[in-house]
Amino acid sequence: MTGPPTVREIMATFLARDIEDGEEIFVGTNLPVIRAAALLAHLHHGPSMRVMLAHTRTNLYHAPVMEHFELLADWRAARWAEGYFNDNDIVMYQKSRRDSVFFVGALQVDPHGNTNLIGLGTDPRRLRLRGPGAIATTTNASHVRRFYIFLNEHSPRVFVPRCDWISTVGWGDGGPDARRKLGLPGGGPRYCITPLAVLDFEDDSKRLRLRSVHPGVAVDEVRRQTGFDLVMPDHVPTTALPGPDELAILRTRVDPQGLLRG
Amino acid sequence: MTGPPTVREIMATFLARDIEDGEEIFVGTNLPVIRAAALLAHLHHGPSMRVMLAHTRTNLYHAPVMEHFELLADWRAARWAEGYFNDNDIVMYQKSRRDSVFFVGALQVDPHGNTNLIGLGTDPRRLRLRGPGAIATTTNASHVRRFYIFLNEHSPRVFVPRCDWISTVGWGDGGPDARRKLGLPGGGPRYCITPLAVLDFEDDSKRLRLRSVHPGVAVDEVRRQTGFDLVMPDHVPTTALPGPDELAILRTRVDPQGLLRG
Amino acid sequence: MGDHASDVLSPGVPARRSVLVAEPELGDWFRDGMTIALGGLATACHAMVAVRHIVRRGLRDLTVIGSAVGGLDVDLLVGAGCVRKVICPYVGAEALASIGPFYRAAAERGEIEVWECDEGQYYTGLQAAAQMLPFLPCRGGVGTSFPELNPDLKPFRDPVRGETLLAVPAITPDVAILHAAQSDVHGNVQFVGTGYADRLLWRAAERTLVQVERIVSNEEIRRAPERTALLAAGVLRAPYGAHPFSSPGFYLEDRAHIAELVAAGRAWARDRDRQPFEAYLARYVHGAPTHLDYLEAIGLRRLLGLDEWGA
Amino acid sequence: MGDHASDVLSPGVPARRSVLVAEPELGDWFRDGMTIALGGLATACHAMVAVRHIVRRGLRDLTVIGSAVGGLDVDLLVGAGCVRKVICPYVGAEALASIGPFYRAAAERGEIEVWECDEGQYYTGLQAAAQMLPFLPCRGGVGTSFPELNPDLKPFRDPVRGETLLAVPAITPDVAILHAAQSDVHGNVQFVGTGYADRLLWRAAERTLVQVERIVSNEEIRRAPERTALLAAGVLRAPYGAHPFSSPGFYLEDRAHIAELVAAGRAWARDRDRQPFEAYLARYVHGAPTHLDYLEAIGLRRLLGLDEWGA
Repeated sequence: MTGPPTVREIMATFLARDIEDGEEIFVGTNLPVIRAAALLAHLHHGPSMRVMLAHTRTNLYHAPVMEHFELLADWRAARWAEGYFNDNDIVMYQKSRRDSVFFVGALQVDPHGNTNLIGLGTDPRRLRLRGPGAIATTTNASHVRRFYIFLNEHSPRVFVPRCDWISTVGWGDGGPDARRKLGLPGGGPRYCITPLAVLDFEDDSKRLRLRSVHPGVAVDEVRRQTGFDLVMPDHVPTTALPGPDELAILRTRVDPQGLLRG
Repeated sequence: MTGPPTVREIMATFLARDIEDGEEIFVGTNLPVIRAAALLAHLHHGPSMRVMLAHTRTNLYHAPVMEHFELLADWRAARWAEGYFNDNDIVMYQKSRRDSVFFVGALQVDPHGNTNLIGLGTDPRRLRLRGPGAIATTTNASHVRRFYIFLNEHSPRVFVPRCDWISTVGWGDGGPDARRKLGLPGGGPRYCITPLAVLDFEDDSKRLRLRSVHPGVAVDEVRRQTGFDLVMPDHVPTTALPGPDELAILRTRVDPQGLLRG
Repeated sequence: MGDHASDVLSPGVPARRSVLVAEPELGDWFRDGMTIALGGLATACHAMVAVRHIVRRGLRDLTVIGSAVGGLDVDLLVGAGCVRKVICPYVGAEALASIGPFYRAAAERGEIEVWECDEGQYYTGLQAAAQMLPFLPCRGGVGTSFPELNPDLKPFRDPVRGETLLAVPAITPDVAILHAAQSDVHGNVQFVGTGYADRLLWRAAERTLVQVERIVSNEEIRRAPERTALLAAGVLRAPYGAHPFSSPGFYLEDRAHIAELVAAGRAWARDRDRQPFEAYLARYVHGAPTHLDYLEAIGLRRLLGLDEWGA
Repeated sequence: MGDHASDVLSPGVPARRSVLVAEPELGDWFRDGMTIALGGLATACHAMVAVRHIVRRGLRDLTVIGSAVGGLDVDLLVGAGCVRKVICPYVGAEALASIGPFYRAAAERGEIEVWECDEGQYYTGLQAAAQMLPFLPCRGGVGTSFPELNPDLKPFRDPVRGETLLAVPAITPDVAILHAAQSDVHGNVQFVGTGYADRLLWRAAERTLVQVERIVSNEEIRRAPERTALLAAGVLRAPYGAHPFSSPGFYLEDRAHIAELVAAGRAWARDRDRQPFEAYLARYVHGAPTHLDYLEAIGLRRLLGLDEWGA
């Protein structure tokens, strides 16, 4: 447990630092980095966060070690529950999500952070690759305080000039009022986190911009692995490393299983 | 407990006989005849009725004697509950009401069974008499399987050629397709029960028709106390009396308090 | 007020937030012109500590969203002159007052605006707010006078099957004030009974303040998480806080007290005699600056006589 | 089947109706071309006795409404050729199968119609059915490809504020099939846990059949009425009836069995090799004509090894 931070630990820490106390977050199951980010934020600086786990709302601030539950509906994860929630109430009552932050995955991302979980191909009746479906991403991304685009792959297959289909709106056609013009009340995507880098959105154009590269990643590699031109600042820093307290919480309480170190 | 049936017992029995086993009914609080009708139907021939009481669903078929609870929210009435219901779910989820029958009161009733609970007077900002409000009658009367108009007074003040305001639709402008034309899925009003008589609706015109007079009431009295011409059949029978089994259930189990005999 | 045991054990660690509100802090929750939703139903579970606070402060121009079967909590606010507009499908106390006398008089005299609605339209508007939608459609009211009485209820053709429905705009309370059985200090509120439509008022409102009969530990909340109904932004400990109305599992309505209020209302409605109501306010509102003062004015003997199953 | 004690005591009195369904009576519930909603969520609480019944009968042209995070119950029905159209925002088993292989293959080959939606649109359509409305509006999907992928999702201007929203037509299941913890013989169904969105499927459907782990007395239901979630039109006693999926409070998912099904699906999807799936069906569906036969095919040792907290 004493090695240098892994890329996944760095990604989780970056996300955790961006989540504020009092915010609501869903602890993912199938995505270890998102799960770790949510729990790290909660245990490190978010004692009053609303932590949603297996359709329950809970608070794990005093939990010494968090087990990992791999499946969304594993009922054992509900043992800390303070309240139960029906799935439809969670999705339909978006006003209750006004302090919520959310994560969106994608088969494709375009320069304005619009994403595709539907599939690849142009004939909707015969997609070349049928995606898993949008789940609740479309509605949640329209309403929540802000969201993050989280990707397990950084390649020109994913970062495309134009998505085959758009299942969640990022910054639409671009510009800071793109979402307002569509009437979407949520704050939109703030960052896109990949195994290579952190991207944000340029203020005026709301185009994806390189914000930092993870340790050992060259700016040129990011450029090469992105299928369109990112906005490039003059200076690209390295993504910050976890502090000792953060690493200790990750390795002893959040992820003793080593999902982020495997 | 051996006297002849009272008018209120006759009214309750008429209604009870019209309610079928398996139907859903709300046990009223402030209206003793409706309360008695619901419970009599349930105890006499409706063992599988869904009986709603104080925002709970229950089954009282084996209850030996029913207490009377005067107020809708008297929580003691919930002690037989099989399930709880939120008030908004009851009103909003009208599909769950497709086996439900309902009662509507009124300040005014017009010849097609449209009713007014809003108030009297033509200036909506300054009603001459402000009514109690529509409560849930408008939405329920639009959707439930059928409803009954129940009146504590039979007079030309109540039976008017035209309501000042309409809060629930009966048969609209008249005719059997009046409700269909408005898109209202519920079955509409079947009977109007008053202290003098039972009225129904003529098949073709859907105008109010005298169906029976209660014992001791003359047809002419009904005519005089109605502010428009009722459809008059050649022969007007007397409203049927409760049978001995019905009277026994009323007096020993449903209404030992004598609310219908006072 | 982080009172979790472990916070005491680990003094350097930031504490989980308490949302307990002390009675003097109620002032921060309300101001003139607000839209305030009142929970409970009919003669039960109205948040009367908060209601009396509003009357005591003499707030004005409120839009009051009563519960769907609105109680005399609405009537008290109307009588005290706090209200500009009422959104409520009924105001009264059933057998104890078939209609709220202050409400009736104020409506007939044109002193308040009545946003005419039935429960279906009322809940549809709250549901729209809870879903962050500008409107939702409802069918109840098609063919009636409601669109004429309330131009906010707008007939339109549905874009799918072309049926005529009413569009109800979102009804968004600035604050919802509710009364419940119990909560922990973090705002996990649990009812005895159904909770009426209080969950929806919470879902629709910008902020929700909940009075509770008792504060319980977080561990007790976790013992029955299926009972947790909502997460309050503020919790006020208020035993007997629904008085003179009932609180399921705790006490029945106080019929003598309600009769006193109704009589005061009728004197005003019939004879424009305001003296009985002024005496009522002097005794129970202005003369009782805190909830405990109020309960003392009611008296221990009366309060303990309101139990649901007592002899 | 009126089994209430008092019915025995008073033989002349009509009995309260039992809604218990015996397994051979399942045939009355389903026919070709129906719209069937499947309860549960992801890897939990799918009504697998009813699903296998449908496969065994070889029903055709079904419209299947999967749960909002649809499981491999949908995939099994697609693989067996029962399905014409799928209404579901996701079909898969998360880490055990990121997407249902039969579903993916059938969609890519144009063998099924996919009613493209996200959870917000999906729930909006069910909510419309439950409210007896022709449509309800939702915001999720504005600015996306959904209206192009699914012409039933129709952009329109809201009649109140003029915003662009999507109109979602009512989604009305002919039958909803759910799996729950317990019920009495009268259909009072109680879950362990949240019940996912099963209440809404019940509200929207014409009829609802619920499998339960156990039948309990009406008195036990009344002991905790706040847990009663819905009133079923039919109740089938089906211990282990969600297998190979989990049932909260009773057992975990059977990962080995799920892997067997997924492997059969992948053989078909990748290589058009139907043999593994035919073997699966022969063993677990056609070769096991009743639920007890199925459980014997799984084996006692395997079933009792699925407990949530066991060693």
